[in-house]
Amino acid sequence: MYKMIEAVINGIKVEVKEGTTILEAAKKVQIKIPTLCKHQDLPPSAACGLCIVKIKGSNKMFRACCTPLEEKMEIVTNDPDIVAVRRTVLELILSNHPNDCLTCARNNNCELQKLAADFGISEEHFKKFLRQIPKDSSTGVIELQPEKCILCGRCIYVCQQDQDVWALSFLERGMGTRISPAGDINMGESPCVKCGQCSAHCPTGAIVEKDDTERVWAALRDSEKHCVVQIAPAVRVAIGEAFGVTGANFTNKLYALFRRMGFKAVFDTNFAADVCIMEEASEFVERFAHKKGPLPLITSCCPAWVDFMEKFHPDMIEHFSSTKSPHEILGTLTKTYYTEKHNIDPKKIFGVSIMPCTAKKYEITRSGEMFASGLQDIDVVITTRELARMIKQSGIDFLNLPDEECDHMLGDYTGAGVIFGATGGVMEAALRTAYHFVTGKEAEKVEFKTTRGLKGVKESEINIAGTKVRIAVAHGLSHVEEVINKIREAKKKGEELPYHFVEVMACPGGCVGGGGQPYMVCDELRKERTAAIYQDDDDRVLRVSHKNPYVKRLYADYIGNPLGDKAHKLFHTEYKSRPQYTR
Amino acid sequence: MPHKIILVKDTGAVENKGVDFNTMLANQLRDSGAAEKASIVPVADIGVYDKGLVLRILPDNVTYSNVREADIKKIIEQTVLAGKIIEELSHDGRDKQLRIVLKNCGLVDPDSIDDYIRAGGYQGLRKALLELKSQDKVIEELKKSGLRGRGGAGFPTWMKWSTAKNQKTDQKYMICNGDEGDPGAYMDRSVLEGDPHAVVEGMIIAGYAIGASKGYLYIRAEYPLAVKRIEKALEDAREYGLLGENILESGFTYEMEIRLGAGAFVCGEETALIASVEGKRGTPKPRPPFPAVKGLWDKPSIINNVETLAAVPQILSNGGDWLAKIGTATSKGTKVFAITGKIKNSGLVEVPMGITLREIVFEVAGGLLNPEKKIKAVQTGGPSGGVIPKDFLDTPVDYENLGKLGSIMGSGGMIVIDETDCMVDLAKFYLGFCVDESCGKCAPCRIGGYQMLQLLNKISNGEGELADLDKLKRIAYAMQKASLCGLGQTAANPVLSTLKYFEDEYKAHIVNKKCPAGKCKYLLMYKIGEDKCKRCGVCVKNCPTQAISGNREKGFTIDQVKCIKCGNCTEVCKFEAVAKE
Amino acid sequence: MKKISVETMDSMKKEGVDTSKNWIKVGMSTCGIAAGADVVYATLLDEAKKRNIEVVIKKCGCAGKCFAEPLVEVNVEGLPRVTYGKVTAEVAVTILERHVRNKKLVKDYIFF
Amino acid sequence: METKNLDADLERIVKKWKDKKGSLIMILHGMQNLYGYVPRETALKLSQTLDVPLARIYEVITFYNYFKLEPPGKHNISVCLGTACYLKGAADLIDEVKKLLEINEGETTKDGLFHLDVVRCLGCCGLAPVMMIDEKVYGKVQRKQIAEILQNYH
Repeated sequence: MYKMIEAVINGIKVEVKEGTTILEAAKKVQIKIPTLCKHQDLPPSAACGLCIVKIKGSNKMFRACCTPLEEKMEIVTNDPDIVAVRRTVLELILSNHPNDCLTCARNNNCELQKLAADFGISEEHFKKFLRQIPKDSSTGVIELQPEKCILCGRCIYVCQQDQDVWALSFLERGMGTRISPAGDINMGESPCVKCGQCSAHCPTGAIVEKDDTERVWAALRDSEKHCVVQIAPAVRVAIGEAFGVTGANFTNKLYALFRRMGFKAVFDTNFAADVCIMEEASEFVERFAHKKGPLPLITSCCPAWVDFMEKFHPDMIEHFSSTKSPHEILGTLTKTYYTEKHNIDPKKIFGVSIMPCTAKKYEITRSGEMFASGLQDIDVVITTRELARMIKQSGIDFLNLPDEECDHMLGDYTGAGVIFGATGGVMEAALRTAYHFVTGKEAEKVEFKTTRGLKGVKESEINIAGTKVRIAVAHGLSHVEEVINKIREAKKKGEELPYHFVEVMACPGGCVGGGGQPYMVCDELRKERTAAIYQDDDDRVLRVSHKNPYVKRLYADYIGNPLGDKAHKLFHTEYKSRPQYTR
Repeated sequence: MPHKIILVKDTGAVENKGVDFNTMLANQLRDSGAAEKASIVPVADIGVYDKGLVLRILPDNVTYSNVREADIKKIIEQTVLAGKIIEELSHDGRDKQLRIVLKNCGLVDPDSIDDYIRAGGYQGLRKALLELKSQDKVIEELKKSGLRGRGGAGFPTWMKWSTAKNQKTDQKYMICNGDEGDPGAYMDRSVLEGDPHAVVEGMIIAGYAIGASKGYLYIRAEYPLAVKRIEKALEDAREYGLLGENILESGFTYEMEIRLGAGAFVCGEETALIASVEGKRGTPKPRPPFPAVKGLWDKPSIINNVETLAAVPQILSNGGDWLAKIGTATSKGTKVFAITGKIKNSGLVEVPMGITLREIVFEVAGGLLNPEKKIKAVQTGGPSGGVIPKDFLDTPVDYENLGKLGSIMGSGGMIVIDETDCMVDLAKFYLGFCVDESCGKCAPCRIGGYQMLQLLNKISNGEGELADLDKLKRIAYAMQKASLCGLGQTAANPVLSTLKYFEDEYKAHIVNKKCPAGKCKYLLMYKIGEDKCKRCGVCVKNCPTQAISGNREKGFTIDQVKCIKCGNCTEVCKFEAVAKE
Repeated sequence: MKKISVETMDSMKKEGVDTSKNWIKVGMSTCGIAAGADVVYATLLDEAKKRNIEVVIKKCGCAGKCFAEPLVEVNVEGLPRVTYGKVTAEVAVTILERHVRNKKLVKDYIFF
Repeated sequence: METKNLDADLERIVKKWKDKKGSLIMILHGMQNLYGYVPRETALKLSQTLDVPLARIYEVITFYNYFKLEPPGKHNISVCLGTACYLKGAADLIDEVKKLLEINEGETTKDGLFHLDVVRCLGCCGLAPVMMIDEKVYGKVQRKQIAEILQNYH
């Protein structure tokens, strides 16, 4: 049992678990304490100095974000004195921040801007001074504008601790402190894997995704172009947040939206996820049941993970599934299968992927196999956040749109396809089909719940026709290291490998927590988004990929067998060790 | 009667002239037939100041001050010939200094553990381990002594130790903070260099008291000699079995290691220091948890500074009550000050708590560097401290009194300021230091300090407005309240305290565009005095901005707009014709 | 290992620091060295040897009188113990000859 | 840096410290003592040898004033700007050195002869104002003397 603490905040009695901070405790009694550096998802960094409160008996002010509540404490969170200090601190921060709000990617969506508005700051009392640090767009995915950085440290924490990438760091000190890759190289030369968690956690416009919405609008305006679109599973359950709705699934409204925006075909990445499972489950069965190829098989549909592996763990290449990620498969299919069947010149196709992910922007040109159709398979990737902006620009009342259907040929999906969006989903989907491939029967229960949930590494044993399959699901790159090391250790010692099948997603929570998703992600939101995804799975009649009739037709009409020649050409890729980066 | 030596020093006598006096003294000695009985030695310094002619007669070791010509005869007859002391001339030779922490500095060879043991060293450790044989009893002695941390805040040492002692865990750490960063304070360096074993012994005793098995000495990398001497001390202590396994057969095992700082003032802050020992950026962490609960590598850790630890061995060997007899009700023992600035004898002084600032300045440190100038204030506590104006010089020095005056004890920097020093300039110096040394983590300190410095620059450049004073106060308040660590919370103190006592000086800069002390160069005006100018034209050639015009017939003038106040003209003028005002 | 015993410690303490009658101590902390104490120390060692003057020459820490560095404290039997300040190599030699050998104080350099 | 043998030097220092906790700063000190700065190759090697992210190493090097990323000059001038020196005119000394050598604080002359640092307290306040060139301390320095002092260094 936890020890409970009783204290008083602004005269209101509060009872919380021992260790609860003043900030959290205040929230419980409907008191909001402003902060710029504390993010719900992260431990406090105590950098901004805005969340100060008074504790009776001390003439100091304390940071609510990191001061634990103690028995009988009497706290004042807002009095004229505190508000005055907060105002001064806020003005100080603003004096070191450009007034570019109108032309900033975070306009109207910026935590600093919002606080400045709350405090009604209408005059600058302190002389403006800016740090002259150039913008860094070298990754082509993540844009760093250190000038706008308030040094809250969130990006550093996610990059170093959550993701274990160490692309970003604090350099120098005092007024010279800045965020930068180590040793003044640019982001493109750094170990950055483009997961985008930094951009998703940044309170200001200091780190943003590269905005490709203009390219989409341009293509939509171009009458020569045949624009097709696909959405990833995690997008549909998060886009609502940009319009104030959480935990809802907007699949059918999104279909309607895309048509109104001018897309000629509306597909769904979930369909390709079903295809992906056909290939990946086949790979697994080949290696597991027919002993062709090394185990464990490791999933490869997360591009940040692929980049991470190529940079830091190239010895794992042989374990990687060669199946391309779903949106790439769909991209290839639109420029081959779809154009052939509809007699369209593939060159006219402009394929847009709407992803919860920033690394997908990098993936579309990662290697030669991303041009399997003979053209670049996907032309542009935009993130959920960019889509939200496009919706607002389009003037469409998104929440009140009628529901529509997708274009079935490359759109209809099963429950297995949609759960790709959450950690453990790919594994679960693959197991559903692998069970069938191995046994020839359908599993009685399609749910493999041991793969679900937000625990960093989920290990379990699955019984497939009397054979135990040892699996591991890891999300958040810092947890991946654990799994990889176990495999490596066992290999080195010549012992039996600890797993047969491993799923890895770079972002905590999987794609629902992706770096391109709406701001303010935290476990609560990750759970809501995940629940919406599993609800979709639950609601489906078909819940295994191999039963998707359109997938069956695709293989029958066009591809042949999974892992066959054509499948190999269109759906598979290769990996290579990237020049050894030092984290 | 043994041969007498008469040391003579003129300490600023008004009536007598030293040289004549020596002749008179010699003559009278000869006349009294005592020429063979005593020799006269004029000396450079005698440790007594502002007391006219001072004689010290050896080997009697009696000191006479304010000696006049008329006294010579009496001195020869009574003291030189008869060995009697003349009470009315006798100078109260009681040394205002009391050396506890610096006891061995200048006495022992720092590289010799034998010297230290001969001076009574390691007796404190012995008492702790072999007589008291109890962590609680050691802490009890500390409690009795009333020793408070000498690093700045003055937190009772025993309380810290007791907190750490009560933590139940497999590992605790003892850390010595030797990252003395206060510009102008160097007592820690002096102790580490002059009496390293005292620090080592203090560390072992502290380690025993809290239940640590490992100690780290964190020393500034800029102190290579201190590091060398501590290294040697550790080696020798280990060899003697005073460090390492089963110390003095007591069963207590303790190891120590040196870690170097790398030039970051903020690492004087406990949590920043811990981060630095861990090999990370020295950025402070929020407290709680306090290091005594969760410190180095998340284990309970105690950090004491060098001066505190150096006092510990003697507290143990002499008993806590011994120290408690020295000092004031709340501040026990002595404090070492590094006194510099416009003072005659800059150096380290160790004085009992409760002594007045006036005594320190005029009696211990020899008074002002230039006695013609007036003292304006004394700054204590370094960059986190404040100024104490001359009206408060009679305040007894202890933690509480300094606090009441808006300053602090700090690590013991003491700067004497005379009328030629500008308070705006001084505030700028200290604030500039803190801005340079801010770790950059928290916004109030990082940006607040910078903005205040800009405002001070504006004022000293003659561009200040009265509203700037309010802005300074507003930022200072926010920094005090909203900064994460001590550095930011106190960085504005020098500004606030100079503003409190010398607001007029600020206003002179702002309203009259004048620096009363003549220090702020943008408020100075260089002028060529017609009467002194010989029209040689050297100043014209040396002016980097061609601000001086004129010719040999008409004379030269300085264009105040073009002048960048570099002072070259004053320097090159042989006739002192260029004056600044 | 030559562990020290409590008894040895006690007897050493009784003897005290200065076991010889004639000695010279040179303040050798950073401030002293900056002012030239290392040269003074070396000169004393060299010259005492060269001139056959028997005296123990030791280094010690800083006595705090920074304004008067380098400081040399001299104790010679029959003379009071004095501290010389602002000592140079030449003065060091004079101290050896005049103070230590001839038992006369070196004027103008005595500080305490 | 004629006799630089980075691998051997680093190996020796790392060997001494590798098994001790939190030894990064001590190893960096070791390298800087040898070379006068921390060469980039060292940081890279160190990262691999110690399995410490390069970012962590740079975070540390750039945080502490003591560590340098550029090779120092042949002679290093440190002018003390501690309180005592400041009050006694050290700022003028800095201006003079800057003027004479045409460099700023933290910079090295084009010929690599001199590097200028401003330091906080060399611990000889009794000699204020103080400047140090390499290991030699100059006390009670006057502005006019600087040109002469600098001429002793080639």
